[in-house]
Amino acid sequence: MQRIGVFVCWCGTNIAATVDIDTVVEAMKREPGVVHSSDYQYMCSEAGQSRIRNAIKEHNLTGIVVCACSPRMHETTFRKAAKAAGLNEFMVEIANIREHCAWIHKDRTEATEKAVVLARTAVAKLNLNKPLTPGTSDVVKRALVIGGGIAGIQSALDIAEAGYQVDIVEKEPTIGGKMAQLDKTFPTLDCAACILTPKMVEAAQHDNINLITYSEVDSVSGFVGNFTVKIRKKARSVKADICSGCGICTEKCPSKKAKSEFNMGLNNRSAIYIPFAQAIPNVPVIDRDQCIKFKTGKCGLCAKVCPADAIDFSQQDEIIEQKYGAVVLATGFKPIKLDNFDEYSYAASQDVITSLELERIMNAAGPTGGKLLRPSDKKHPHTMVFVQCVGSRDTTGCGKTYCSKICCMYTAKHAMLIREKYPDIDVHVFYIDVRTPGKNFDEFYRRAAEDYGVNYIKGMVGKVAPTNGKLMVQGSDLIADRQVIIEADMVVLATAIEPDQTAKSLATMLTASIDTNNFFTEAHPKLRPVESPTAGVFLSGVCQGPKDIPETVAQASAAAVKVVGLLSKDKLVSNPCVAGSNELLCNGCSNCQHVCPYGAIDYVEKEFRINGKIKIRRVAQVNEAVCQGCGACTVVCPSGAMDLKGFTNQQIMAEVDAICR
Amino acid sequence: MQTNNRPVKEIAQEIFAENQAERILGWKRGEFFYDNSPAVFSAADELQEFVYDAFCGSNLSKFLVKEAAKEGRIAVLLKPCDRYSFNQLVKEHRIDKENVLPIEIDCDGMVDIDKVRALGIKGIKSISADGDQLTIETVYGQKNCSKEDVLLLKCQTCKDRTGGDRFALVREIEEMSSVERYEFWRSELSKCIRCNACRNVCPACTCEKCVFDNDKSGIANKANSDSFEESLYHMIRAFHVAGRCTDCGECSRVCPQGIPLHLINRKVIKDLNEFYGEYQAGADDSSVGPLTSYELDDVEPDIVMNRGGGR
Amino acid sequence: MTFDYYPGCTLKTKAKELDIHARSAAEALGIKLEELTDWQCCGAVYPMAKDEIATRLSSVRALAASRDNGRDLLTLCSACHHVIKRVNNDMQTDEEIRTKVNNYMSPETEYHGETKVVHYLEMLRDTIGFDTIRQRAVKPLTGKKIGAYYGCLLLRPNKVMAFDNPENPTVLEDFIRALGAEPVIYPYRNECCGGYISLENNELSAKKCDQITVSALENKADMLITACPLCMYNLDANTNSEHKTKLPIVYFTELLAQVLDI
Amino acid sequence: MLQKQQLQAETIRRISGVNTRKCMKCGKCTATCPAHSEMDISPHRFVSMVENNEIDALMSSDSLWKCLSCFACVERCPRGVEPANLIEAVRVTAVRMQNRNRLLPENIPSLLNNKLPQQALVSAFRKYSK
Repeated sequence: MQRIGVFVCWCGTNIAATVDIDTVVEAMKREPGVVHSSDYQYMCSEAGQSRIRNAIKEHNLTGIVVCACSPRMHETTFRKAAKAAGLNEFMVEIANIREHCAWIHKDRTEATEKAVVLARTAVAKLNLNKPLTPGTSDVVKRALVIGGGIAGIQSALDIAEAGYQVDIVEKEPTIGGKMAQLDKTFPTLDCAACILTPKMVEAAQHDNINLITYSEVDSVSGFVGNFTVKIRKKARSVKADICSGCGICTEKCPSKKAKSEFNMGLNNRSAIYIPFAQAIPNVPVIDRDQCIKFKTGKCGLCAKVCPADAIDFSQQDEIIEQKYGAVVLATGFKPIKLDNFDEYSYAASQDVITSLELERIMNAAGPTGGKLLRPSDKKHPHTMVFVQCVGSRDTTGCGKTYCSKICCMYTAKHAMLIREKYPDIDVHVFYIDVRTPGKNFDEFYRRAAEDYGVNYIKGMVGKVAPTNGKLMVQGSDLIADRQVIIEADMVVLATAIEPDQTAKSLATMLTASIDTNNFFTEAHPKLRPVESPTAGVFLSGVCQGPKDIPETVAQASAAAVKVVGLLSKDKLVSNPCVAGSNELLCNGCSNCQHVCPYGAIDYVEKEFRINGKIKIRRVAQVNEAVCQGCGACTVVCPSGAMDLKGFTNQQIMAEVDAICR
Repeated sequence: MQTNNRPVKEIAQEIFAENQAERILGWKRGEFFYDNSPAVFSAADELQEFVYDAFCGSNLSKFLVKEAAKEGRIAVLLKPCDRYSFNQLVKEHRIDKENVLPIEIDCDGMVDIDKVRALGIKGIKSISADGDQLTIETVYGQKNCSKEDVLLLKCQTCKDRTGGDRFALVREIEEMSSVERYEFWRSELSKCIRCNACRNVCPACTCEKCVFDNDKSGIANKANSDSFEESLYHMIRAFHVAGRCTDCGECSRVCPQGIPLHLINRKVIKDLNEFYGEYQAGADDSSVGPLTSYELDDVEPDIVMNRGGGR
Repeated sequence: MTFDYYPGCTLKTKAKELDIHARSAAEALGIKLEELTDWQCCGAVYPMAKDEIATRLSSVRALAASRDNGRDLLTLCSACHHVIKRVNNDMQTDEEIRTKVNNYMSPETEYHGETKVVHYLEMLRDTIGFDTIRQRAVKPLTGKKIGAYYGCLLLRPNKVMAFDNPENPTVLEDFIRALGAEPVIYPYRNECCGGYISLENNELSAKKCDQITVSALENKADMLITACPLCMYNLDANTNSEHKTKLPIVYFTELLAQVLDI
Repeated sequence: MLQKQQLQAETIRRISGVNTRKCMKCGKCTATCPAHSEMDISPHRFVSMVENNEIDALMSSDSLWKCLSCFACVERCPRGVEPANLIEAVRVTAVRMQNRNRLLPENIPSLLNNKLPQQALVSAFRKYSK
């Protein structure tokens, strides 16, 4: 029989104002197993904890129930207190009478009644608790960063600087990501390449960083401290180790009709190509869909001209397997497709472009050498219209419900840069709201309007009609309460951004959760913003939600610190609440094995002596080091052979009974 | 009855004659001509008692769980519908496939003696089938009836013949209001005497020890607080066999109280089909069922509300 | 294949060309159009107010009759199509409207939006296929540059009409290609002609029509086609004679019949 | 009077099925409206005025009769507000009052010409009269 102590916390007035503490304390005294029941204003305070410690010793308690706030908040606190008094820490149960009761009920009688039920439930469970001892597991001292944009690079650099090995997996032929495509960065207007490329070089040259470009994660198994990841290195058709990056192949390649991905399709590239001059690694790849050799078997000019003999048409995809202690997701974003917004004539007119396309046009290394020219006729534009919120804040299903966050600032940047360089161009910006929270951000936007004469129009564009070589932009000016028509030469759409498509499959592989927009969810929006709810998986950059470069870098470093904190441990304490199979009940059906997300269940043939006869049966066995205690197996097991320590079927039934009593 | 135009009994005799198996799982006549029972035959002369006629409704697959674990190869006679249960049990590693010789036999529907009696035919001595017609010898002389009218419930919606719509009744129950539905099941399930026949016959119920018999489960032999608590037994059973039930219909066939238990399973099957695509448990012996596999496009939980499940 | 056919009021009078050629072309293409018996006017405009029940009834009658015939209901006039399809959607999705309408009509079998409403163009595209029309074209309009005028009712609101991309539609363009001509894509092809407003404010309608025809001419169209008698009327009445000679406006079915040489 | 307008506004919101609170005041309806040049109250203001129960002003506005029911605003509104439904609901509310029919049978002969399709007449009747 257990000797249970119940401790009811007031949480100041947080609980006491809504729940009648005395009633709970008195009711608990009548529960089976309870030998002590008391209350205190702040149970989590040192004074409160010492009351618990003293009571454990004084009453010789075998377990305690603390009626207080969410176990997320103070379960650890109370477990430590119990441990200090010589109790097994898993003999502690929390009844959450704050969030589940006081905070959501107004009626004191009802709240009190529910608090009693919750406390009684915890007691019922505790009566069946058994002391548990956590095991330990090793930590592989190596991190994997998925995505080689600024977020991934920053995380990797910080982890590497702390002395741990890091692999960056990047699906494109080069690292650099979206930031490499940008021209200038707000609010300081320094050139993106000038601040990014040194970091790219640093990552490439760092002893602890290993770049795995043109590669994708194929599968992930394992758990925190010990992930096993299979990475598919796509065939480059170029031997990276002997290529000198001279670029002769790309020059001589006769197939030059592929749209350049890096330049947003605004110009062409060869079939064998290096995405941009500062690409890292500076090794070309052959686009097999475009390559004449791959399409017809003839050509092979690149191989003939290569001085290093690095071209290898027979290269195959290669799968490499590596173990990691931690994984950082830095998969980034892409602009949405504009198929649902044909009223802006993006598909109908070359002169309607996205902001990312404008970045390439403005960039000195871009398709126009940095000259602002209309894509259709390469003429200098005189009037430009920017449309904000294209696809953002859209609840009709055509776009995204969220604010893409970066568009207000980059549009102000574009408008300002254009007015600075070409004062003859009239620039109009249609906006719904201008959102510029951030250090020096609003000042930046105001400078565009006040100093550079950018015409901000509060309203939206309803239609862009390409007419006689111009773009008739029909919009509203809500301040003047009128419809306006602007005859523009170019229209720039501030296109909403969405997570890269790889996020969804990675979420499945890593059992990291994503929200309805496919952004990775954080473990706690305020207090654990860079951790995924899955232990050992961390979030960096826009894959978690829209953010600009300073925020991305800050989050990348934060994620790195979390990784370093994890990798610095030699052993991880494992959760003792793991599943176990009662082999006498197991009938070998394999259901548990099918549903286990961690691959923690194996089946073995075992001899059993039943009624004096030896019988060989197929039974489930749980690898406790791999089990994460999710309980999926216990639910599908038809015979109840699978049980979860700390949350046994019996304990759950006892809880249900206590609630129904 | 014949299979491949050969009497099934001949096939059985051949098995022993050619030493294909040491034992045969089939049917023998029970106390009356209409209650043929599963039986294991271990020698050719035992086959005198062998029978295969319109009263061999029982599904032999489940008996293999015990029988196939014994020494010596066993041949089993499987009607088309029994094959599903056989496959499912092989899939769940409950039958050692290596030790079994499955023989598929033809079936053109099994007869429910109670339905014959319900036609007002009394004093039945024997029944013989001739195609679609039954010839019934009674103490009052010969009678005839159409076989279709007296088929076992499970044979009316046979998976291997063009049967009726097996979900028609399920749909009717779905259309009820929650109150009507509750009353319907309350009245049906109140008849339950907890004889456990449904469980014992069910090929999906082959646990080493059933949770209802396991003292440690916290639910075994629990006193009923009201007459309706018994129904939870059937609901829990339906959930335990969800995704694995082949809809063999044995539960309803054996229920001495005539509770339409198969409807609960069919409701689950219908929902699974709607949520995860058409799936027939036991169609093969290796695929992973809808409830134990995960696909990216699996239904989201809100589907229940969207379908008006809260009705 | 047989469809129930709902011609609508105007197709029997001022827009006979739209109707006659649609029937003959369908017949030539192996499609049977059974005109609904006792059809009534759809009401011409969709009653947006949710409490207007009576104005929905004539559409429901046509829809229910088609359901009883076990056929899809084919429409031709853009306005009829818009009204009938949206009322059908109401009957599928709006429980209050559905209940009230059924209570009012008390039909033998309640109508719950079972009928599929198909526009003639959808039938050409999905049932016959534009490739078949291309093969059957006896007198293709080679070299002709034709602008499609969609107007507003055929495609909007997309959630209900679910017919084509409302901002960048392709069905009429593909149709024009099937006739051997070259489609002219101009930005105002899905803008409103003014609709019924021409009755009291012809100026506005004239302005809208001018925008449309000028835009079509700028993009080098020799001809406009439409599926709506009211669009036809407005464009015809409001286009100045100079433009009109350069830009004749016809129903799409007229061209179809011409190309099939019926 | 305020109470009357409140009741009217509620009716208008109900029969139009429009939740005016969904409007984020972007003005895309006004930007897109083909009849805007004829309107004294822009579509976006319609939404805000119904939200604020300013019904009298709307009932006496000219805009009421200018909406072409072309559904451009419905199609393009990023929040699914459906301004056209709202305008129709206000118009219906006006027309349903005594002597508020805008089109009377006796006006018809003067409007007729030999090309005018029935569709136009029926539409106008439905739009302008009860």
